[in-house]
Amino acid sequence: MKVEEIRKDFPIFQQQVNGHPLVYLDNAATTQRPRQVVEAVMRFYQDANANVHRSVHTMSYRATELYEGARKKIASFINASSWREIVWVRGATEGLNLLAYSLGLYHLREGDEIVLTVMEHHSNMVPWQRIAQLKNLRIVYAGVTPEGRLDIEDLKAKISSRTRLISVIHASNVLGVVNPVGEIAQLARDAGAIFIVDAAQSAPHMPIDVEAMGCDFLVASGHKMLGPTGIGFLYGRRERLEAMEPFQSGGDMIEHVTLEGATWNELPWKFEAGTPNIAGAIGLGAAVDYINNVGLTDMLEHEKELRRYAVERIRELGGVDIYTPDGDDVLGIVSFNIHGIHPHDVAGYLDQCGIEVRSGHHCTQPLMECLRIENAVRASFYLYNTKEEVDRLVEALARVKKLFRV
Amino acid sequence: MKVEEIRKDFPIFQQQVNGHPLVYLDNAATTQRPRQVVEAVMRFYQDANANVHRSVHTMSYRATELYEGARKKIASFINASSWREIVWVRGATEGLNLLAYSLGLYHLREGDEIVLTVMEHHSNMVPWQRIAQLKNLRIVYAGVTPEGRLDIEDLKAKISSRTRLISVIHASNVLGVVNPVGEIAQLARDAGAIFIVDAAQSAPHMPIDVEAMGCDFLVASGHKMLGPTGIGFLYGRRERLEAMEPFQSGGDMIEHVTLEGATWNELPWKFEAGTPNIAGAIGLGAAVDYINNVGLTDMLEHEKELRRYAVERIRELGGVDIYTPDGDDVLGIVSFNIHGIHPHDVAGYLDQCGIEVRSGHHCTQPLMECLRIENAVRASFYLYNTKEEVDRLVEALARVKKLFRV
Amino acid sequence: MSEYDDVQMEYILELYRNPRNKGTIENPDITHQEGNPSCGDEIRIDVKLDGDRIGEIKFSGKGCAISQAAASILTEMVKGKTLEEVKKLTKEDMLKAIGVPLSPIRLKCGLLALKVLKAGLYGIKGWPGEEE
Amino acid sequence: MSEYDDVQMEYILELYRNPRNKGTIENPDITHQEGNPSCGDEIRIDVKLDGDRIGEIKFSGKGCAISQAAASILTEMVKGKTLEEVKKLTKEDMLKAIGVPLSPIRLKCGLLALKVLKAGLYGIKGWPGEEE
Ligand SMILES: Cc1ncc(COP(=O)(O)O)c(C=O)c1O
Ligand SMILES: Cc1ncc(COP(=O)(O)O)c(C=O)c1O
Repeated sequence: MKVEEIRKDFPIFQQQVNGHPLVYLDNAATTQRPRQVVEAVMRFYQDANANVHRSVHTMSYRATELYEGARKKIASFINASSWREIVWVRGATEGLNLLAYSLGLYHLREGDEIVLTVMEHHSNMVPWQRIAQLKNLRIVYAGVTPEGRLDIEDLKAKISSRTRLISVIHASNVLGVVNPVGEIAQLARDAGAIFIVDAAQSAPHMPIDVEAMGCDFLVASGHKMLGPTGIGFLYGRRERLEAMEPFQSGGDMIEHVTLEGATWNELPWKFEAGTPNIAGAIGLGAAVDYINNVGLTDMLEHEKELRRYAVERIRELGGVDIYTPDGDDVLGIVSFNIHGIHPHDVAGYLDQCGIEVRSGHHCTQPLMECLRIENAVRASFYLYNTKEEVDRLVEALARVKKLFRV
Repeated sequence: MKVEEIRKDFPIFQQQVNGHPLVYLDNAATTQRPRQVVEAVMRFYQDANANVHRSVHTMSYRATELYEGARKKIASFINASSWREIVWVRGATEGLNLLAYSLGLYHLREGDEIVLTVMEHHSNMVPWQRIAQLKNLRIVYAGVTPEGRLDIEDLKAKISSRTRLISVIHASNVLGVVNPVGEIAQLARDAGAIFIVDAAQSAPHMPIDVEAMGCDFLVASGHKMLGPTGIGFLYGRRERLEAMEPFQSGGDMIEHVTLEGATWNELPWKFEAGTPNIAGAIGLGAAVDYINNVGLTDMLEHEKELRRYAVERIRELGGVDIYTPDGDDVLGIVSFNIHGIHPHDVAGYLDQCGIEVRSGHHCTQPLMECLRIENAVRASFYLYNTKEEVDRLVEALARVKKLFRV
Repeated sequence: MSEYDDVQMEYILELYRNPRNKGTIENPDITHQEGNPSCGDEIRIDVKLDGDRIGEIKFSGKGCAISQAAASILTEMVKGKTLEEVKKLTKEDMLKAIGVPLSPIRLKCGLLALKVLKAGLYGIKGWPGEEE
Repeated sequence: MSEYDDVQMEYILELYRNPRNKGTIENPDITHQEGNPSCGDEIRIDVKLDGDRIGEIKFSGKGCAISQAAASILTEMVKGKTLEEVKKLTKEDMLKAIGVPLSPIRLKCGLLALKVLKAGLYGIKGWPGEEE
């Protein structure tokens, strides 16, 4: 993989931040966009800008072709059996809310149980908590092992005859570990439960095959995979989507409306109410093209290598806790704390050096509680990061330790 | 207003469509974007691209400043008393779904009545129908008068002691008429009902003052007012928003999360779950700047003038039904049918001439039923349209009449 | 050249104003109705089988000149054909039968009748050829 | 020059490690706790009034060096002041009292204590000066 060539596609790396060349290591929050993505968005606005589906005119036709073409790219990116199984949403959060509302309000019943894990992002926890409260459902959580992996035995123990739904983070945004979703899919099938995968952190970094995985639903966010903000996708197995009630309603998703009620459009439009983020979808299609061109497998190897190198060098500093486990099942994320320095102070200092990392609870307060911390520093890598950038990170960490006399 | 100058800001008008210069008259579906908007989006991606709120680093700070700055522009655009009353949504449809879910699930009770009108867009009808079914609410509809205006006497008659919510389209996307929302706000207050205004078709074209109007909530879509796709806003009176339960949940909208439940962030973030459409919000801010620069009052006069001219000339053709009433309370929209030609055939022919209009039911099937039609042709104007374009429209209509021998 | 060419239009208009096989069948073996939600056009097709062949076929519904003319053409075309033969009919076959070149935006109008017929006969959903 | 300048840091660090007025008050007249949801920092301030003046004041909670140092500085600063005087304290007053120039991303850390105090005393929500 030619990282130097790749970096040329990202004009943002010509920036200085606080007087230093930008080192962007907050990719698990959101990634940068290559010019190919921004240009696809611009081209849409300049050549084909119109609303989709509704109007009998050439502009609308062009917009619809681009928009539905992008959907097909997503379908093949995750090996869905049809583009009808891809629903555009704002991001992973909206995808999970769609599922919580539609399944929760219409398909789950009092006493039904939902299995989650304590390492879920708030987006895969709070929507279920709220629907559980409305409908008197019960949520049970599988724990994590001391070394920071999903406790699969605990998850098995949490599945009961009342389990109707299992929803699991594919790759943890804090620990970086990839959970064994294929195995969990089998457990779900055995239990007759719906299985949902939160792929917000995996889809950008590793090949996904929903057919092989055997999940019923999967969500991801475009802005975490080189795409624009405000767009993401929900994959749903066709039979599941057919049987499911819509989430939002309004224009486009209807077949026929009277004052008394309405019938629904075909898949996937049944789940897409109102004018969608057309430019966003087209941009995400371009992002997927970009990723396919580079090659996910190479990207993954590169990011894991950066993680291994970073973990090694950070560990050498001494006086650090690293929460990310070691292993080949861990993506390009390292979360850590330096003894005696609050993570915000670390992040704030790094920022002064032009190095952007995340500090905080990473929208995973329950996981933080498990790890017995309040928050942590996180560096997360993507295709355009380099070993030299890791070196700059580590050198800055050494300086902040000196500054804080720890 | 210097239309020729304005047109230079819209590169799309350099296009040919089917061999003719583009005449874009489908503005009620979506508008074109000036380069200032597209450039604001690009600049964000190139200079400040990061996630908002969450990270302690300069990139994130820049993104947050731009994003929250755009919110303030919206607040002053509609004269909200605080930026905390502006919630970003995908568009009017999501705004109305947010209200239907949050108010419907948590605040309305069996037997409560909702007053709508038969001229609502599906987006302000179907969400209420669905929540009414879930919660056993009753929906009543105010009708339209024969000349195509809201029947305000009928609306008064539909308000009862059980009325809890009134939701009304501000300007009809088919008829172009502006409804007397100030008067309805007073009726709602007298009835102790929540009052919602669907401003999708008004906010882009006429000054809005939510304080003077006296509504509780108001929604609009960015893509109908020169902004990007995938972004819009919900205004909510502060006390209402404070008292209301969130809609979607997940990252950003929480204060504290445990395995048992969560508490909510401050306004407006309580209603914004997950990574928002940051670039979209910034682009919509730029669109509002553009509109403010041109001046809404001048725009409105220009568009009304085009409507008057178009109605006059279309009427002269003979053999047409025009559904848009005459009057100063009508925006730049004209909906019509030519006797003996299906509206799709009209729109299809116009498209061959490079003229883009909409044909169909315009997401208002119940209104179509009222008008005793299935669908109609609609031409809708915006600041960049000209009288010459209306002439081209009318000449093409004359030709299609000849072709169809009517 | 397009569907709005004067001569081409003549042909479409003639079928629009005087369609073949317009109407309904009492006690049909197969009846199916479907619309195009984005425009409101709807077509219903009734079929009476003759063994494994299309015996009688009628269409009803509403729509633009092109969708109605296409329904007329399709019903003429499949009369007497076996179900196997009809199943093999492609999007391209239909467009060829219409004869008039359609601009991309009108393809759905031209293909609606075929979509309805296939959905009625075999439960095939979606526009022909669109599913992969 | 910034909060990470060596000399400046000395001052912040000293207050972070040895804050003044850290703790809680039994039976306080006013107690208020608030956090910064985006980072998880939380500060609680307890006040015992002396007429219309701040008598005793203590803070507790958790957070970064800057938020903790700022809380220490603020509590020192307002002790003995009247409620009217405290109400007039602006964002700028607070930043000046901190002395160390904060980069924009750390403003919230530096202002959290003032926010909590104002919310506790007057129910003023939001960051000072941010509301219009
Ligand atoms: C694992 C995981 N799930 C869900 C989300 C939510 O994604 P978004 O904010 O794009 O909706 C994130 C990102 O913050 C994440 O890391
Ligand atoms: C009056 C009215 N309300 C609501 C909508 C829905 O807007 P959107 O599709 O942007 O959500 C529209 C536009 O189609 C409209 O015209």
